[in-house]
Amino acid sequence: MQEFVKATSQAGASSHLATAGQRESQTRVINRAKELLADGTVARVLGWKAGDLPYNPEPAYFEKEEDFADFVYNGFCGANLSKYMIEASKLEGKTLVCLKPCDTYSFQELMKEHRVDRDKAYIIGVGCKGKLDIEKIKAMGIKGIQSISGAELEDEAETLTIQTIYGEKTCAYKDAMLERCHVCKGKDHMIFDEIIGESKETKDADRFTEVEKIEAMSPEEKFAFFQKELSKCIRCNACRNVCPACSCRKCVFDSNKFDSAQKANVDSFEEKMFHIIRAFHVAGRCTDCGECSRVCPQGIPLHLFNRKFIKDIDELYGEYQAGADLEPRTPLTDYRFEDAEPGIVAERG
Amino acid sequence: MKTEKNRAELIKEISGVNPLKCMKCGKCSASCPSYNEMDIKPHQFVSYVINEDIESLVNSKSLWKCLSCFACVERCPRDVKPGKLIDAARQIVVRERDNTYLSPDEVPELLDPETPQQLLVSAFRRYRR
Amino acid sequence: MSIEKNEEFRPKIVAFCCNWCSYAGADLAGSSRMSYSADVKIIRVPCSCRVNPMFILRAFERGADGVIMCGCHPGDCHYTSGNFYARRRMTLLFSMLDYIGVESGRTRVEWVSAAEGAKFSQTMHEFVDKITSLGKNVRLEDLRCRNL
Amino acid sequence: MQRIGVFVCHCGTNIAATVDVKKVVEMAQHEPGVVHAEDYAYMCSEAGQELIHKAIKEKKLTGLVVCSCSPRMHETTFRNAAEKAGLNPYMVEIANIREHCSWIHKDIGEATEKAVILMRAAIAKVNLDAPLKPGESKVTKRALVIGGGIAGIQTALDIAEAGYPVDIVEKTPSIGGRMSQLDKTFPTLDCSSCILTPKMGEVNAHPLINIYTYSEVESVAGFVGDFTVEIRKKARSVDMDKCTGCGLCQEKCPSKKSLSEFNRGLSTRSAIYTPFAQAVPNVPVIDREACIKFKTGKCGICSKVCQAGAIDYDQTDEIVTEKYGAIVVATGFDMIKLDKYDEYAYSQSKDVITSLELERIMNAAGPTGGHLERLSDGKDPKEIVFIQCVGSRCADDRGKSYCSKICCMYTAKHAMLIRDKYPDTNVTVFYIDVRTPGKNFDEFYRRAVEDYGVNYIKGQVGKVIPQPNGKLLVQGADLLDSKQILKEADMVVLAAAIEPNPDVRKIATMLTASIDTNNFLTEAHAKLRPVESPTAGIFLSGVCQGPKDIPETVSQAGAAAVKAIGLLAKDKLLTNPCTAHSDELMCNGCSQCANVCPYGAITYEDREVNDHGIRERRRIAVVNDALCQGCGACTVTCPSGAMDLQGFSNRQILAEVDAICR
Amino acid sequence: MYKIAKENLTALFQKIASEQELYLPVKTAGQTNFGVWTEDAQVDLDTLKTVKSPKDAFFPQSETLYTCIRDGKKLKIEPEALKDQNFVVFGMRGCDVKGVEVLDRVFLVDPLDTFYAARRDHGTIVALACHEPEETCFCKVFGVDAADPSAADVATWIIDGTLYWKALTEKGEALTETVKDLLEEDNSADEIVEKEKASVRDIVEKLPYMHLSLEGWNGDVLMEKFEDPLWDELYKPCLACGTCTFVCPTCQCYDIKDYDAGRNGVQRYRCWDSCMYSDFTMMAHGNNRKSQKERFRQRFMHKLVYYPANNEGMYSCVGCGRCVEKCPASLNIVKVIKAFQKQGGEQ
Repeated sequence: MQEFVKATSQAGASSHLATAGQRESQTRVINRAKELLADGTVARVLGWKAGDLPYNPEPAYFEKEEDFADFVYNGFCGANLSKYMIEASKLEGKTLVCLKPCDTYSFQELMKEHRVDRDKAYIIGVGCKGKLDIEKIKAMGIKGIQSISGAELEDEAETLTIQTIYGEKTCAYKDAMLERCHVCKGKDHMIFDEIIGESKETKDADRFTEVEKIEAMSPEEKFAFFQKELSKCIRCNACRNVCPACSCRKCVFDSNKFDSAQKANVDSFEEKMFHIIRAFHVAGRCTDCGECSRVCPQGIPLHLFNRKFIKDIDELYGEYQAGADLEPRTPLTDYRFEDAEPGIVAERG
Repeated sequence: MKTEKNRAELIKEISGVNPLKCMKCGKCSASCPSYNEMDIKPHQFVSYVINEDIESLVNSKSLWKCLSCFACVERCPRDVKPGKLIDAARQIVVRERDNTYLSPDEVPELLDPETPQQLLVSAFRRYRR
Repeated sequence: MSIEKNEEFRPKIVAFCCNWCSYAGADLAGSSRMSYSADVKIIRVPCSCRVNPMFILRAFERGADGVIMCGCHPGDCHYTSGNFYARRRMTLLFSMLDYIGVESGRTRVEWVSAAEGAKFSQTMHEFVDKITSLGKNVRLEDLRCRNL
Repeated sequence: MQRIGVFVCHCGTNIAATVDVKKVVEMAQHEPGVVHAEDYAYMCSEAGQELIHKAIKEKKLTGLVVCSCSPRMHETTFRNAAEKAGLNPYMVEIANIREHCSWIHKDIGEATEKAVILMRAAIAKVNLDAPLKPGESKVTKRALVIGGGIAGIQTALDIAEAGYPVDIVEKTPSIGGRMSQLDKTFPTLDCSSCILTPKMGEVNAHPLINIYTYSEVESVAGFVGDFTVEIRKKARSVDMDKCTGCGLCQEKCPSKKSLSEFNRGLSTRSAIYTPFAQAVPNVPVIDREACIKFKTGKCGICSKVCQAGAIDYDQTDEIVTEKYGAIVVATGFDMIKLDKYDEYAYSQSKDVITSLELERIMNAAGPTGGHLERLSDGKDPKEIVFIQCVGSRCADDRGKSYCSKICCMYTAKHAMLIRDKYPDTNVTVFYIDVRTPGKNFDEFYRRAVEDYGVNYIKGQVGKVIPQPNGKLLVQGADLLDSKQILKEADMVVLAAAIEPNPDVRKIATMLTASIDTNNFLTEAHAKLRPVESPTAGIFLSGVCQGPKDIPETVSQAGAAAVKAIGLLAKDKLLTNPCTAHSDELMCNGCSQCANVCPYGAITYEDREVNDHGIRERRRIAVVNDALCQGCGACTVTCPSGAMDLQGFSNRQILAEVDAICR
Repeated sequence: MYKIAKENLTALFQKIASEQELYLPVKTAGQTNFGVWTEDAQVDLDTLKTVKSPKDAFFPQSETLYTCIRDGKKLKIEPEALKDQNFVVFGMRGCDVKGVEVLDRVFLVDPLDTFYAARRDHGTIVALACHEPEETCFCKVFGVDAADPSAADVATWIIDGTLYWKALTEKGEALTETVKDLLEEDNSADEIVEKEKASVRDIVEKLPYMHLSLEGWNGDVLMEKFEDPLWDELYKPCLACGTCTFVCPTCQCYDIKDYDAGRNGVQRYRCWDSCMYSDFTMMAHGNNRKSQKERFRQRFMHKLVYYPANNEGMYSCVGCGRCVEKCPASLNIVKVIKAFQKQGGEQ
């Protein structure tokens, strides 16, 4: 055991050395946050706290200077903190929140819906070079992970080096990236007070490709595809609870208003109902932040529902990106006289 | 089968015109530069199609008097476009002649300077596709 | 002439009709004695914009084979704009149902004015035929409802 | 659990011939909650209602299901019957087993089965019904009339005569509208001014009528009985109280190059002007765009010559806020623009004019002093051609799809007047159809033909070609004689289509009154409620609702007034209780519902709520019952289901779905 | 000890399945979960942790208790039949087997949960020892030996393409009898298995979580831990989803709900519930745990304090590490234990 501790601390130290110069923007965020805390501009800081494994930082509040020892911002900080701002908006004083470019869309959408208070937020737009998906790394057969290097924002390396108890492994940064980063909306922050850190473009795929693939299937294939995916659903509600658009105080699936409160699927119809209605409720408001797919414990590609609606909205009612502006009307609370008739669904086959 | 009904339907299909929209205002006839040469007047074309009397239409002088200037098409307040109907009737005649009609490639060599411009334009319109 | 009637598939069809146009249109079909299949059952709603996608999924869950929504013609809504919202909602919902593999003919929207009794009857004829040709809805039905 | 009574009507044989009503009654008795079921030949009759009354009393019913004709027919009847027996009227549901069942099905088995299912759906719904009570709202006893033409004037007079104060808001400096621009009126040929001016004077003098000219409606809030309207009084630059209307300022004004709107641009006016001599009020306005003082800061002549000291260059727009119980829209019409009709050479030749321009030319107070002359050279026209349906009855986007209705008659009038005054002048009218439905209308048209020798030719004109000699070559067809006509004319008059005043769209939006694709305001019912907008408290007067001539406009104006008076006469209004309500514990305050509410009935308030022990301030949607019309758009927009519609609640509709699907 | 070549496992599964239902790890749409064996199921014995624990086999996520059927105004109640067919759960890991023990102490005590008991009676557990435990595992902390799943009916090891099979109980023996034809007795197996165990235990020693200290956590520290201000901070990232509870092999809370199947009747069923949910134990008067902090605290207090208090000090966590892997906010029981430890260190 002693040996192990030594080994890891050494590994930790060496990886620390390797990245010390590269953690510049993390340090800048920390310094700026400390400044703003000290001068009373903000009462707390919402960021990420290093986890006890190399890849599991958690969203956390920092209120005191010494808390920042654990502050981290790297490739594993995928969580969209904008939803936490709903609760933070109720607290005394301003909350400094670190938002990645894609998170700012969610924040703006929440502003539009009066769920977060702009005046209670001090937004530091943090840079992003694509966020990592530990599930993808593990799916490559990499297990027993002890440390990971190359996940820092400033790392130029295109490769992650992973120390495991079963030996050293490497994988391309790109291959470990979350699906959403491959179809990134862009690295511009929609709303911020200041920006710290550079971003790197990660988009290398079209976000509707997967949707189109399904659209091209026969009804039987479509049904089989979704049946297979959705049969995995355990109704843990992680997709809903992480979703910044699903911010209802009381979800219809928890209330008796529609007789729809079911905690588990008893029949295969229920998960379809749940996911269709959930996607429908966020249609026109979903920014495609991809959190639902990131958190699904069963790896269900839930974004395929939301993106279908986004694609339809773009095609039928004009290009629309939720959260890109503060216009109060969303595609489903708006209309044009000449809108397509529902029959178009059958017509386009 | 070549019934009058089918031919009338064909005319509607080719021209994309719904003759029932006609309110018989006669603006087409008023606009037509070839009016006096015609035995069936432009506004009457519409009723011939409605009444499915295509035989009379295709045998009429008017069919070949129309210059395809499309003044009637442009001015028709009801979007009935008699000119298009006439054009479609000509198409019927041409189609019913089987393969004896000209291919578009043969047209240029048949052109001579005496051919009225309107006719050329008309020909181009027809063979545009 | 002994066709076994009981064996015949009788679709269950729910029709949501707005109070001001389509319900009145259905009334007119009735007073004009324009028949359509008894498989169609009408639910009166104030406006097509009252129809929640949840209602439609619920109908399928409970074993409906087809759901049709009728409202005032676009621009004629009693509430000015209700059917415009309904139109977008239904378009997206139908598209999603199609996307997950539900036959797209099982849902339909038709605008029927209070004067269009004939259209109402005709639409219902067509819809019932369509659903009959599609057969039983098995992809969205909750089996508990059938087994019970 | 409700105690439900089911009443099945035979409707004579209308229902009973195809639905086995006894069977329906029997099936009803098996339904949970049903404690009473019976059938009767005519439920809606006195005797039938008596049965209902008795059953409510004896069986202590809490809910009723009546299986009968359409609720559109007798829902109110049965609700009233229930109320008389002490039951809340909203505890009644109708199963429509006549229009939706017995009348369309032939097979008794099938129809009975369906009737039972419809009954079950109604039972399922009534089980979840809750007693509803209509709210009350107050009525401000004051009316607003938007538009000061003949329609607005007549409406205002009629309302004021009934004893209610009325405000008229008119955009231009004077009331009078289109009618004040007309010369004579058909079919009697009275002088337009002679009949209109006294009415203008009457309005001006009426103690209960207040006129805001040169003013526009800025915003409208509130709802039937209680509208709050902001009116923008544009800066007139002349003090209304001081001005004596002497007219000296207009005479001395050095800027005289502005085109007169009143004369359709056929003459000019000064920068300080009253549109016409009989303007009401007789107070000029300064057109600041044309005024030298406003443009350069130098001049001020009007101020110098005004003995009353009424000129006020510093006047600014003023916003007046007023409360009204009813609003009448009387925004009138204008001619369409003819820029898309090149074939008629309107923009190429001064001698091609519109009918309204002809009205001004014929008018003694008009640009030519009432002398009919060519505007190009001042010569007397000897040959005049009238072209009908210019832009009316059009299927394309150049014109309007509708018939403008008044053109046939005014053209006959023009033709007749010209032939009467200038017997040497030939008048030809190219027409498609001559439409003369109206008292003495066809006789009038026949007189033009028979007594005045107006030449009517059936056939639309194809083209008007200005000739080098100043004449206009009119190319038309005589469809009846099958010949093409080429006619040289001195003057061509176009009967341009009329269209609603373009401002009406903005006003309709403010009023949440619906508007059709042609920008005409929509009436609540084409036949039965032609002067009411579907939006409660908004009434329609004149051409804003559809093309009309003067007699029709005046009668509709009176009708709109009566409807408004009917409203103002009430002390309180009962509101429809089937309104939306937001559950404060579930509401997110996200504003999506307000985005789709066509009535602006949803507002938000910060309210402290106690959510199962958690107290916090939340943004909650609040529905104004008086404004909400119960469409339900908000209920579907609301993702959490916090917003629900009374009388058509989510659970009720789901219960109906369940009942039908099983 | 018996053995069977890995490539013959299909035959083994076929044999078992021909007589009783067989649950084992099956890969569907990229994820491995326990499922019923069928000819075309993609059996996956390489994945260490199935997404959901195998507790479904005994305590399904949802199960019908009884059905009320309406007949006019009368009501007929039809209870659901208890499990009366034998079945086998193959491939449970040591931690999961221990998880069943935790459930037993809840469901098999008075009042007996007959639905659960019937399943336990008819189920035979064939455990599979871990070969390559991972950094998220901490079973050793709770006394589970990843290398030797000794609490099962049958223990198995897969070593170099061979499955070694050792019956441990009567049920295990009975199962072994039915498949004996396919198995091969191997006297040298013990040695091979022991070697494997040692190697796995070596790996276990190297894993970061395996040395977690549970000092200070027992049934006697209720008030002290309950009132600790640390909870005020710990819960904050929690999204209130049910992932941790639904993947957990020991979480045993359930809700009882009614499904109204329209006019035909009502089905009463129970389904897993999660103490993380806002409507968990919601009652007419409201909720007795109003805030997410209280709900969050409940889960860990239950695992580490309440359960041990009622079960002779036995914790209701088995260290499988599923919550560590799956929590969307990267929270987990290890972080909670460490946070208290750190605080203790500081004081």
